[in-house]
Amino acid sequence: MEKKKKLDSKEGQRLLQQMILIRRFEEKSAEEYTKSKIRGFLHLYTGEEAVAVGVIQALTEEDNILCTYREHGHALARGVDPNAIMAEMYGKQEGCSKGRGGSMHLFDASKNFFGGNAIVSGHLPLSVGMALAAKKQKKNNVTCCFFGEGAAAEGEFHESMNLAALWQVPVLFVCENNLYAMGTAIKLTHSMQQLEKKGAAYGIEAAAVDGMDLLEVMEAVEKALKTIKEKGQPYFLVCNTYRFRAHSMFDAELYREKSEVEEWKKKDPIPKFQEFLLKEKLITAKKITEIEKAVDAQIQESIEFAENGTWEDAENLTRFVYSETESI
Amino acid sequence: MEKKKKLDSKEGQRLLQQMILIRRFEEKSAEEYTKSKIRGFLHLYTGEEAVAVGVIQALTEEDNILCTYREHGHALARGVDPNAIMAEMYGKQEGCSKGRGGSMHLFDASKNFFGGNAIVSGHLPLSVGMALAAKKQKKNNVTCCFFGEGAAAEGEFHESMNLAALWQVPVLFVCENNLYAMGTAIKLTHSMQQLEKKGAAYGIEAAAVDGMDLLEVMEAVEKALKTIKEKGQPYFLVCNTYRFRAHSMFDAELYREKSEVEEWKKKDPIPKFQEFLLKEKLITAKKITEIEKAVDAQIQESIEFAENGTWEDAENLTRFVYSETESI
Amino acid sequence: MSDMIKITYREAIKQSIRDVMQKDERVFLMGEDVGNYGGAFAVSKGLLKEFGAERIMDVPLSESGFTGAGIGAALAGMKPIVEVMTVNFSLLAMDQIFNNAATLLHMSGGQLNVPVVIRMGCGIGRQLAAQHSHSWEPFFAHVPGLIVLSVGTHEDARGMLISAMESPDPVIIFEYTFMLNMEKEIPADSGAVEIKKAKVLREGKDISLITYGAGVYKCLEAAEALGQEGIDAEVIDLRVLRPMDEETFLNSVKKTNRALIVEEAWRSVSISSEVISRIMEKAFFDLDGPVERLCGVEVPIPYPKHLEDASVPQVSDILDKVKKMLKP
Amino acid sequence: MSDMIKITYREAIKQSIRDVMQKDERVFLMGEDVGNYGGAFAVSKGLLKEFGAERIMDVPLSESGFTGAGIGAALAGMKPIVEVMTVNFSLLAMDQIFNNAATLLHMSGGQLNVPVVIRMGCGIGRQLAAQHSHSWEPFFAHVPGLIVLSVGTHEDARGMLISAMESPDPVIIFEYTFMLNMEKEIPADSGAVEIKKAKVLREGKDISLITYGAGVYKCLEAAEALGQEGIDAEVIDLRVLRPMDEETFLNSVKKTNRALIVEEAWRSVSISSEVISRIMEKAFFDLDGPVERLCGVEVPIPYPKHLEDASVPQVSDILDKVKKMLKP
Ligand SMILES: Cc1ncc(C[n+]2csc(CCOP(=O)(O)OP(=O)(O)O)c2C)c(N)n1
Ligand SMILES: Cc1ncc(C[n+]2csc(CCOP(=O)(O)OP(=O)(O)O)c2C)c(N)n1
Ligand SMILES: [Mg+2]
Ligand SMILES: [Mg+2]
Repeated sequence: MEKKKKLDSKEGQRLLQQMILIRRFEEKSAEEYTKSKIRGFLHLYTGEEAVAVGVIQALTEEDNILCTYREHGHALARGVDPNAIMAEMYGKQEGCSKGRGGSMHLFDASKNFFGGNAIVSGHLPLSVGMALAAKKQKKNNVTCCFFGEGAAAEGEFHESMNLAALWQVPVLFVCENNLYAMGTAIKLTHSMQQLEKKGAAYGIEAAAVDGMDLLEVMEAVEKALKTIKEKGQPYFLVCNTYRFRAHSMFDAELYREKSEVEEWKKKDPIPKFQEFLLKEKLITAKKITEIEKAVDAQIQESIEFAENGTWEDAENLTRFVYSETESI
Repeated sequence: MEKKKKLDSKEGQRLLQQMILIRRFEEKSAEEYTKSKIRGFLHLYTGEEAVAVGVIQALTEEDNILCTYREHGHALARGVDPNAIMAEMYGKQEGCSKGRGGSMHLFDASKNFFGGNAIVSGHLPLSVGMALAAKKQKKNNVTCCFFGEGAAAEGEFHESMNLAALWQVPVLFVCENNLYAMGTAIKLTHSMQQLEKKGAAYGIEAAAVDGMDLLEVMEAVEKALKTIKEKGQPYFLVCNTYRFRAHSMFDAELYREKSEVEEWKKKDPIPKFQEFLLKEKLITAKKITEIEKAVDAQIQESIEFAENGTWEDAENLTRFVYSETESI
Repeated sequence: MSDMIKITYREAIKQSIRDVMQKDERVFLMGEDVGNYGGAFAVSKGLLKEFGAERIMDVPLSESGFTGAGIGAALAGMKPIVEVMTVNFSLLAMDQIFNNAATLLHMSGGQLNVPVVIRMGCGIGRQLAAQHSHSWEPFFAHVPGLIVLSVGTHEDARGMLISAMESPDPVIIFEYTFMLNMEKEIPADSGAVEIKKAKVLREGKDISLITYGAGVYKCLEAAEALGQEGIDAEVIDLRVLRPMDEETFLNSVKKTNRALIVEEAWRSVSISSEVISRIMEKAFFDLDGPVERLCGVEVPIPYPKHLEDASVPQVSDILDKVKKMLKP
Repeated sequence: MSDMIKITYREAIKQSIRDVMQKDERVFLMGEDVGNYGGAFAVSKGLLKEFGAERIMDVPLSESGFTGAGIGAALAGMKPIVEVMTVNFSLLAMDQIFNNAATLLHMSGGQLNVPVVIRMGCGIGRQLAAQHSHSWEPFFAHVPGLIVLSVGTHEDARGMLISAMESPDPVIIFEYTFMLNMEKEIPADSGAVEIKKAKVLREGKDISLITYGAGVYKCLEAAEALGQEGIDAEVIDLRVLRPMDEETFLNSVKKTNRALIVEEAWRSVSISSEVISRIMEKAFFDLDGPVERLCGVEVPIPYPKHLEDASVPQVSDILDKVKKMLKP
């Protein structure tokens, strides 16, 4: 594969580090959840890391990113400060959304990271609008919108695909098809389960890719971005993947067999990529251990940062309902 | 064509009579509008008659019909009493919706005629639900839902298509593609203008037909109903047509050339069908004149009926907000 | 008097669903994750097994589509219970509820009944942040054609749905997710409840505490505490937010001459505004002082516990307010 | 004082759109039929020619999609004016407005401004029946994060949009379609208006008539007529429905000691409920008698003129009510 050849050791290690960071950061988050340090809904991305990492590595700093409530991985891959993310999940002022949002609402405008959106499909129209703005401003950036296969059943998916194609705006729609919307299997949510076929209904180029394989995702997204830039058109990329853990911390997982989960775990994107790097001699076992250690230290730091963070004064409850500046 | 062979003289004359009735009934309505006898929005179907007549002739009495605000033609083709329709447009108690609805809200439950829906695309989900009920009740009827190509851009179209296919319910979606949504041409509303291609996004069988040709519509709908009944699945039929008149009585028609309208008028479905009947000797010129006279008399009667209708007492303003019976 | 049993709010609702499903074959439950997942909040856990997938229908993320389908099924003779997972997502179904369910009876001149029941989780209290903590009863209470019920007690959790299923008109039922785990005693033979009237839950002579939903137990607790201090508060659960039963609270105010309204919804244009207005209009001369209210603070609900708590009235706020009102 | 000119409400709005488009290149207008059709109510007629299709954008029937796209474009540095043809269709965009536009600033901890202006036609008066005659200001006025303006006069038609465009936060503007053809005099140099305060349009000492939107000219007319009979009514146009300026009407009530609220929206849980509540809370001891209100009758608006007229307060109703209130 062309991509595999291009990948150098440094970049390979960086991507591995990201996936490991996401994995362990979320494991730690789950732990903190059971300790009641984190509350509300907590949706883990475990198993799906290759999608966020594979897509986001291809974006530039100017590109916009919009995600769902299952966005820790994307925020980390984007380079949002892990300390600020953990603090946000703790609800502290030092959080990336000043503690107002929590796990489902990570924002970092300085990184063009636009949430953390918890109404399923509600951010798709926003992404079209951001891309429209870019076109009007004659900017050259892309807006990348992640969402689940469940979201694709909502009317907003249809409207957004049509508007993006009609207006010829640079949006990359990334559908993370993890086969379940909460506990509802895709066969109960979509009459047409090969979601990439929906592209044709709008004249949008589309492809499906193995979302458990980082290299495949990287290759697919490269092609997608090329199409978007060359043709000035949207693109629909379906990443077939799986979440290894429950939908959220409230989920008893009654709707799927343990054996199915175990089957998918064999496709875990992290060992797969690790083996590739080892095989291609782009990394050593020792280096992997170093990465893991560094990641653990970073996560530990984020916990301390969050612990040491401060609570917003309840008197400031109504800040940010309206802007504090008078006009823009 | 098989269909042409099957058509006997009586049936042919009945269908011609329906198209002429719709055409003249609406011309008269427009006249009454300018006299302020009819108010509010009045959306004429002129030019599109072959669609409603062609589709509805194939339905049984048990089949359900849902339409948009452009539904006089469908109501007449369904056999809703022209007197009650005209009285409704006058706002009289004797109207088919007791005068509460006006032109946009014709209802006749006894004919399984469910409106008259004025939120574009709002009735598509209803149609899926009616078909779902039929399936649960093990009835054998079909629910037929008419809507414009503009409506197909709404999220409700997507959700309804998916639900119908997923639940395998007997709905016939009939898209009346008259190329404009108010003043907005289809090229500004759909990135994929061959709407029938959207069927594949849901695994729904779909076809497009020349909606200016009654016989073509009849043939297409026969096939559609056969598919629905045999496979127990929805079907998506796109009827390509054109409205000869303005969107509503408020429309100055700034958005299209007169010449385009004139071009389409050459495809007028009524003379076309009339010629076919004459050519096949299924009708005589004399009989046509008789039909026209009978239609005119019927319309005249409807006007008199409406004129003689009574106004609801303003004291009864709040009737029908809640049911008058206690429980069902 | 019958025996008392201990029951959670969740279990009470589940039993009411089971009752109505057993009683009438036309009843079915449709909603996201009501089946295989067991209900987003485990309310319908076990019902799929008991009633099968035809009657406990998992639906795709398509709030407009499936709510509309529920309305359509009701039009066609079924008696669907539509579960909109939480009120936060109901905006996507608002057009179906307000423009279809609430208007079809009137628009059709009394021909079409819409016996649908729509249940929604509602309210604050689980640190779910801005997009998942809404209390939007006021929207629904504004709309004629709807019957709007608020489940503030365990007896109503056990009975309101049963009664709602007898209504020929659309009923919206708000259930408070925060109360699901709460255990209380109710009569063992609890069942259908009256759904036209508010209810005096505690008699008192010094002040009327008028509330609904999550405010009910808070007011009862406050009333007990006030009793310790010699203040005798009457507590009224509005229960029916539309059409509102004003008689019950007007009689109360005529007796106590003072009233405090307690609600969790945002303050402006709320249920409390309406209650205060009716007291103004019809009991002005009975008042010893202005009616006051404690409402939700007007902010998109923030994630951290202390800010969330500060966003809605707490028992201590009620105590403080009442004391201030009575001992100037 | 500047010269006065005669202008229709429609032309005043059009001029305000033209002004803001000329002043700021980031401004563009998007909505159904705003371009080629000339605006559903001819408000934007001619602007397509003047500004081109990039800045006067016809959009598909996709209320959620294009409103969300407007919000997204605002996030990305543009200043869109989104026209939702009428409030009746806004339910389809409600999720975007309430869950995105109104909450993003807060959820993101102050990072994201949403400087979008959403204009909607609104109200009764053209015999458009139940689905096309809604007055839904109360919904919007309930939601923190939004600024909600009601255009009750020609000066505000000329100026409110101009001022709204300076807001860093989302503004909803209600325009009354019934008033479009109405001609009035305004100063020739009319432009930006203050958008934080209500306005006393007529001073008086006997009673405060508090109103907004289509009630404004009705109340002014009523006040003139009352003046003939020796009753000196003060007329207040609320103008800003959220955040509501209570100071203006409280001061008025403190002077007149009597108030009548006039609004066309349905009575329960309305703007008038909120106004009455605030008077109760803050001017109770200034009242000589209960505040009363005249509101829209709680019915889905029926089609016939006499019933439509009976659905909202008329000048004669105001006269009768005031006289009853003042001369017991
Ligand atoms: C409009 C809306 N409806 C329902 C929900 C509740 N909900 C949250 S996540 C979810 C499943 C979404 O599935 P999918 O889009 O496949 O994303 P995934 O969680 O699998 O990543 C549901 C039903 C919601 N947040 N928003
Ligand atoms: C949700 C909604 N948005 C906008 C309108 C205003 N409107 C009424 S008809 C119409 C055009 C619909 O076009 P199409 O679906 O093609 O049907 P046609 O009128 O051409 O038969 C529009 C925009 C509406 N009634 N409902
Ligand atoms: Mg999923
Ligand atoms: Mg059309």
